[in-house]
Amino acid sequence: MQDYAIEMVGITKTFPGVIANDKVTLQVRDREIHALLGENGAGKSTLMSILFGAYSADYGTISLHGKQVEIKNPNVATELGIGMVHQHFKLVQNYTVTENIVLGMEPRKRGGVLDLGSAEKRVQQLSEKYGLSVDPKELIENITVGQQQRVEILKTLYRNAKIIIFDEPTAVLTPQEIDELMEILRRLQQEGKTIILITHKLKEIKDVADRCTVLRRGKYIGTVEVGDVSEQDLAEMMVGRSVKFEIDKPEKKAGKVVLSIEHVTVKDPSGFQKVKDLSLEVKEGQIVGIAGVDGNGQGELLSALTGLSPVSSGKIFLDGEDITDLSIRSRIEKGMGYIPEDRHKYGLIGEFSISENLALKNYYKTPYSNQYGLLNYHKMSETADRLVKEFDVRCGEGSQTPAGSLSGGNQQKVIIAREISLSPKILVIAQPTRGLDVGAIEYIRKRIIDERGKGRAVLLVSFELDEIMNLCDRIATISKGSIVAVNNQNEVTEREIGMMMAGSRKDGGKQ
Amino acid sequence: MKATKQASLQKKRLFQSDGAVSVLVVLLGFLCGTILVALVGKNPLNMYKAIFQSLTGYNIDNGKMNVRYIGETLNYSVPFILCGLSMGFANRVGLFNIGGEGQYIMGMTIAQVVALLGPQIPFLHWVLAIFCAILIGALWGGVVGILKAKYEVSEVVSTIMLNYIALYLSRIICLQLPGASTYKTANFPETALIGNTTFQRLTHNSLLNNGIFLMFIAVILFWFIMEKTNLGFGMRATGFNKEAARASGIPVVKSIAISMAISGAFAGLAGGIVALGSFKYGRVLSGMDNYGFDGIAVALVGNSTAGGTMLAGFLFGMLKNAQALMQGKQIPKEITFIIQGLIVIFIALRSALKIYQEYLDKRQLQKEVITK
Amino acid sequence: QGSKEAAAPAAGGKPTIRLLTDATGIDDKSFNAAAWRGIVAYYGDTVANPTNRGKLYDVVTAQTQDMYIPNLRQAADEGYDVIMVTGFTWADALGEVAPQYPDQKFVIVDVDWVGQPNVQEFIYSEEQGSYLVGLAAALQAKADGIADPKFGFIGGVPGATITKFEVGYVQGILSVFPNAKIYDYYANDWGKPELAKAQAKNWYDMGVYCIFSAAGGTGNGTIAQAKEYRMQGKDIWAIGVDSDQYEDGIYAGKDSAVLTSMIKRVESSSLKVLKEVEDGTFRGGVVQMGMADDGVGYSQSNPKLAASVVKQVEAAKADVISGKIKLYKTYKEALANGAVPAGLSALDD
Amino acid sequence: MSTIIGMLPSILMIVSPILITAIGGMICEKSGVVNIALEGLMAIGACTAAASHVIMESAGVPHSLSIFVALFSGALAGGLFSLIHAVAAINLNADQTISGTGINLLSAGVTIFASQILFSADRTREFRMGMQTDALGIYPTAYLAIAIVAISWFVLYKLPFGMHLRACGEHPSAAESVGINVKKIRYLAVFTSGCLAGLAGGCCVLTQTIQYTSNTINGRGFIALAAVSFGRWRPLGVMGAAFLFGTAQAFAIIANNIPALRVLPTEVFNILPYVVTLVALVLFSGKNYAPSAAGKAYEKGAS
Ligand SMILES: Nc1ncnc2c1ncn2[C@@H]1O[C@H](COP(=O)(O)OP(=O)(O)OP(=O)(O)O)[C@@H](O)[C@H]1O
Ligand SMILES: Nc1ncnc2c1ncn2[C@@H]1O[C@H](COP(=O)(O)OP(=O)(O)OP(=O)(O)O)[C@@H](O)[C@H]1O
Ligand SMILES: [Mg+2]
Ligand SMILES: [Mg+2]
Repeated sequence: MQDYAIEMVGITKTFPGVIANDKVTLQVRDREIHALLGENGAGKSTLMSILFGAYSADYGTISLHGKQVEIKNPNVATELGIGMVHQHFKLVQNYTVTENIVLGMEPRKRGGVLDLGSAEKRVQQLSEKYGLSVDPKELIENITVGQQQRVEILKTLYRNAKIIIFDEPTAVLTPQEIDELMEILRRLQQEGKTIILITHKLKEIKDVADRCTVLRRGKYIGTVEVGDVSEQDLAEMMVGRSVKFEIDKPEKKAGKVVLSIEHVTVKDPSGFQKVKDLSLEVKEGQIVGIAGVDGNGQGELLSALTGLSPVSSGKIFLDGEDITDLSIRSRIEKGMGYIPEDRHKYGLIGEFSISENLALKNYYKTPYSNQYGLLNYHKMSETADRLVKEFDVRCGEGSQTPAGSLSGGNQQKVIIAREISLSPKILVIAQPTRGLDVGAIEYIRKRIIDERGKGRAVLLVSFELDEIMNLCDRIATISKGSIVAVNNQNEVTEREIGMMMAGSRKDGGKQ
Repeated sequence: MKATKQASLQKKRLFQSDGAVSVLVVLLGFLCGTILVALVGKNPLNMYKAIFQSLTGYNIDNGKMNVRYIGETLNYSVPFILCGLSMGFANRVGLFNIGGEGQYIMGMTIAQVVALLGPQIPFLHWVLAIFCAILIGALWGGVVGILKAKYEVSEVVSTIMLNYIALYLSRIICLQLPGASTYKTANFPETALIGNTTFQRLTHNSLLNNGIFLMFIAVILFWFIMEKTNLGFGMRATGFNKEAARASGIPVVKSIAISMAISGAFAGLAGGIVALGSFKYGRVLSGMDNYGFDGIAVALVGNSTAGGTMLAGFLFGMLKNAQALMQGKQIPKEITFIIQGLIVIFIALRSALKIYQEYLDKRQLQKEVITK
Repeated sequence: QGSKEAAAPAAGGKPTIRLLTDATGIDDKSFNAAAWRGIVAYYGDTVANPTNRGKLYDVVTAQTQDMYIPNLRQAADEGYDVIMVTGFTWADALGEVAPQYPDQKFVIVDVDWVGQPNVQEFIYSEEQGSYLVGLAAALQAKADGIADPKFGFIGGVPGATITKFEVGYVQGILSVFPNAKIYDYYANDWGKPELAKAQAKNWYDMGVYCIFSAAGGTGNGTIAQAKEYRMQGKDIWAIGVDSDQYEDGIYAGKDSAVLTSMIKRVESSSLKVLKEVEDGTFRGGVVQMGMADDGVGYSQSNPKLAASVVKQVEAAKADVISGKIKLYKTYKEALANGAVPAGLSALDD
Repeated sequence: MSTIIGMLPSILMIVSPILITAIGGMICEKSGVVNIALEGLMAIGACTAAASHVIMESAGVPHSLSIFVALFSGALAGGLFSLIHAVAAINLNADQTISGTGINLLSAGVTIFASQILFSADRTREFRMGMQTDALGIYPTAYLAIAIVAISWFVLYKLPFGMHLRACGEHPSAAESVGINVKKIRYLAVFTSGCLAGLAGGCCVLTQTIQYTSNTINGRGFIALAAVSFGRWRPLGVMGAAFLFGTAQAFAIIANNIPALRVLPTEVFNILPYVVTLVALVLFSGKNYAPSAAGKAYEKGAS
């Protein structure tokens, strides 16, 4: 019997209505990088939350170095030397880097008073030792996502973690940042840490992991030596069938300009220019992608386009008409479709039924309302039933299912069904496949290509470069609120875009 | 549509049905009240006799029937229900209207002004007075909505302030009215009153008046606006998820302002009805009637729906009418406040039952996993 | 109309009575408390131990004013021999209900305009008692050797009844110090003691010698402030209202900050009415309760009230009864006769 | 101006209970729980303090000890009642306005009911001597209030505990992930706010009047609630808000003594503090400073 650093056996965890882990086994050797692979909802985060003490398992045992332990809460995990970098960062936005790192284990002066000074010094030391540069005094809300991730890593190091769990750490990073992260992982391994890496990205597994455990729908599928298998093998283990990676994208000639953004500047409430003098055009039958690292003005640009927030200067034209000062509703009526990044916050009303959500943008018009403002629920569900079928939305009670009870992929399908059914002239899309499983991703990408085929203009914002590369005809790279360059898809490489995302072409590559 | 959805859910899980929970909660409240009464050495039976009498008019002790008690219970319910609708409407749009009291006071005040100064044309006179009461209530609530929507002033804070402003403003205004002494104005002309002789005959001279029709209309309007119109659709969307509603082009600022105005209109109507229905003269207030505050509890018990709020309002009206009967039987009237308070606190059980249901679901699944 | 649900419960020949009060209830230390005291006393009970409560007499408090009429009708239905209400806010409700129950006996205090044959209305001459306490305060100041004393009056919500207090009080002071400075303040509320307390402190700091508050719960603030200042050795006073508030003012041993109280004996109304009902001599109409009838008076409980002062006040009392001293019931009238200064906040109706 | 300074002791008397309550409300919201039950909790504290003071006074307990115990029991009673809110809001994930409203309703009944049992009256018996002022005419409650402001600032911003508490109100799952017991801290915060509201109720009744009645609190708890958001959830801000309100109220009292102002209806001055607060709110509006997780239920392990 081998001595594993971590051994989780027969772990079962149920949530109301869901079996998240079904007798899962995970065996991690000391000082290895162990990948945990699985589709969305496969139960990876749940398993790790159990290891970290955030959840307790219904059944099953956990042993560290052969000794059985009971991890009742994150404190116990910390004492046992387990640290976790969460999928959704657990950082308090209006606290400083240092405050976040030391939170829960603060150094104290005499009398128990906070000693932030020595905390800062300690953070500085740690960040130098592991090459994780951050400004200890900066507020979290003011730093990039990549830096926030470093703060999360520093948090585990500050707690002397021997075992560090990374839950989908690369989803929000640029290729360069991903490279850096892989470097960091290797360095941590050299320093004697054991690492569990959760990811969908097979390339990364091949890149750094020693072994890989695969989960599917809450069940343990198997553990393999990464060196012995191909990416294709891993993918099939994960999905349970053979998958293809490429999307068919027929050639399409772009038509006239539909959306034209001219010298737009957007400021945040404190007056800081989030989008600077930005110009861009999107034509009929064309998908324009905006590539860039999260937090470089994409959100603000989309808000300005859709009317969620005002521009401070510049003009936006839709089909030749100035829409800069129009309300959100008028823009929708003029043909602006929008698939937001945060579907829970902006896309859907969880308490409403699918049918009501599908009518959310035109409920006040015929045939859903008559001239006296009375609603016609019958018409709504008629249309909804059709769309639910057409877009293959899987739901318990048909179009009357509350949208909040759907899974992420199906929620996204509802939003896409709504936007597409409105036949917009321009479809503005942000992160359409974030957090979805392979099946849903394939379907949604196909739908976007179909829209392009129908001659619609599409503006796509994504932080995932392969999505941009796969879908777009033209790629605009954004950095610090400005477009660095606009290229045809076949004229640039991922690597070049990665360089531009870091702002290299304009001001010398400082991130 | 909605109804069928709810029906199917109800079949599945009885205790997740809000109606069933409300009934349970009310029973629990009474149970605690009963225990308390017994603890202080009084006979809880007397409490129930009083409640029974206020509900049916039947006096168990002497076997006599007097329908007037039914009339009074209904009449007391009217302001409770309307103030409940006021709170409930705002609640559905995601707002917390603590300002029902101020809106009620303003409605009352303006109804009195119009009753004394308006044209004494039968029917038209009281209709105008009620209309103005609704309007001022809407204004008093709408201001809050605008402050909230435009300046992000918390509606909780602004409504608290506006309640006091309304109280003293009402005094200033009423003291200027014809025949005003420091506690009342001259009597209203007959044309301003909303009494109903048929009701008076039927209910043995209770104060029940045309206000009850207005209340029913208000309940129906509440339901109709919320569930049947696209205005209500937008408001419900705003209440559930303001950001998503805004991103979908729903004019959220307008929704908030309009909903606070409608909310205020209900409370204003309550003020108008009490002024013209329960009194024959204008009152110069020296304190609050508290219907606005009680409306918060009514809406919570009624789960902010039209029907639920109406039933909860009847409950509160019934308890109010029972107060005097209870005191006659030496049961302290405070017991009714304690019961009301407990009922509202027990509403928290709604979420507790949800937690319990989830726990059951989980156990079920665990069993499946084990036996598999 | 006016059918009775129950026969009058006759027990030992004593009549039955129900007291209906406004929201403040029978512990208001004002007319409700006094009316209750009278009722309880009539049956030989004590307030602390009301043995016959629920059998011969009881009380119902109305939470809001729209409960007045229903509560009156309910009481009438239940067949009490007599129903008593206190305070002018009940006048209109009673005016409406009384004619509908012509056989029911009603009593109201502080009102003289209901005018129904089955309603006995008690009206008290508060100005007379207030005159005496004003006089007492002024004389006490003189006895203390204060050359130019100032005086204060704090009212609850302004109105005709409270105006009688203020006008009488001011007349009493001016009869001793014709040029005395008099401050007055209305809190517009019966339940905000902190306003009265802050104002009282303010005035005492400005050199006011004595403050009379006729302000319900608000007036408690004045007494609280006076206690504190007397405790600190300051020579200032508060004057109680309605009942003898000497006890309320006690801050140490037998020392009370309440120099005297303007007493309004509403209990005599209860007693009088119950006796008349028992004798079968009850009659509707207005009953004026003045000093002559011992309806109003002042308290001598505080031993610090100088004997000389008491003597003079007693003399004045005789003059008030005999009519030698002319007192006014309204501010307008008093002003017209130069009995009080202009600029007070008193309102006449 | 000099009159306003002369009024300072009175302003302090009026402001102290509001300020103490508001600081409690602020701490509670900082931890992520909104407490609209402040009004009811003040009433419960006031009733308890008044009742225990009266009882001890007549039992011959020395005055200062009696005051101290009265305040303590008022605080304790407020704290205990606030646990109802804590259970509902923290364990049952109930809508936080519901249990708050429930407590407000309940307190109206419970305090009077208790008085009836203890004193056979709708109010507590009057005590002889409330709190005493110092040589400057200022009550200890004023120093207490200011000390509470200072302590709350120190604890919230200088102690690890405060950092934990604020984290619970901003991002509870982040706090949980570093081993902070969110439920425990929220319980503590709710209990603290209950204690402070109860204490404030005691201060109110022992400095401003001579007994507890159903009118004693009269909306102060709601004013405190307003002060929390007007003060932008910062100790000093809350203090400023409470003082603005108190000063406006004091001005209304002084204005009565200024002949030129007596031409106005007296109600105008009653309105003044509320209008001032409302106008100030609009003038200083703009950003929402509320803790991001305030008012939201938190389930352990949720992301
Ligand atoms: N707190 C919870 N309550 C109910 N269901 C949950 C909860 N957490 C997770 N689940 C469900 O458990 C299943 C496993 O979820 P988990 O987050 O572990 O998946 P994952 O493999 O990490 O997926 P992803 O790639 O999306 O992060 C999913 O169906 C999810 O919806
Ligand atoms: N923390 C949570 N608490 C409660 N419910 C949750 C939680 N996380 C997820 N769920 C619920 O679990 C279900 C699955 O959610 P999730 O977004 O993980 O779906 P998924 O399994 O990834 O689905 P898809 O394959 O469509 O992407 C949904 O009903 C969601 O609302
Ligand atoms: Mg998922
Ligand atoms: Mg996950």
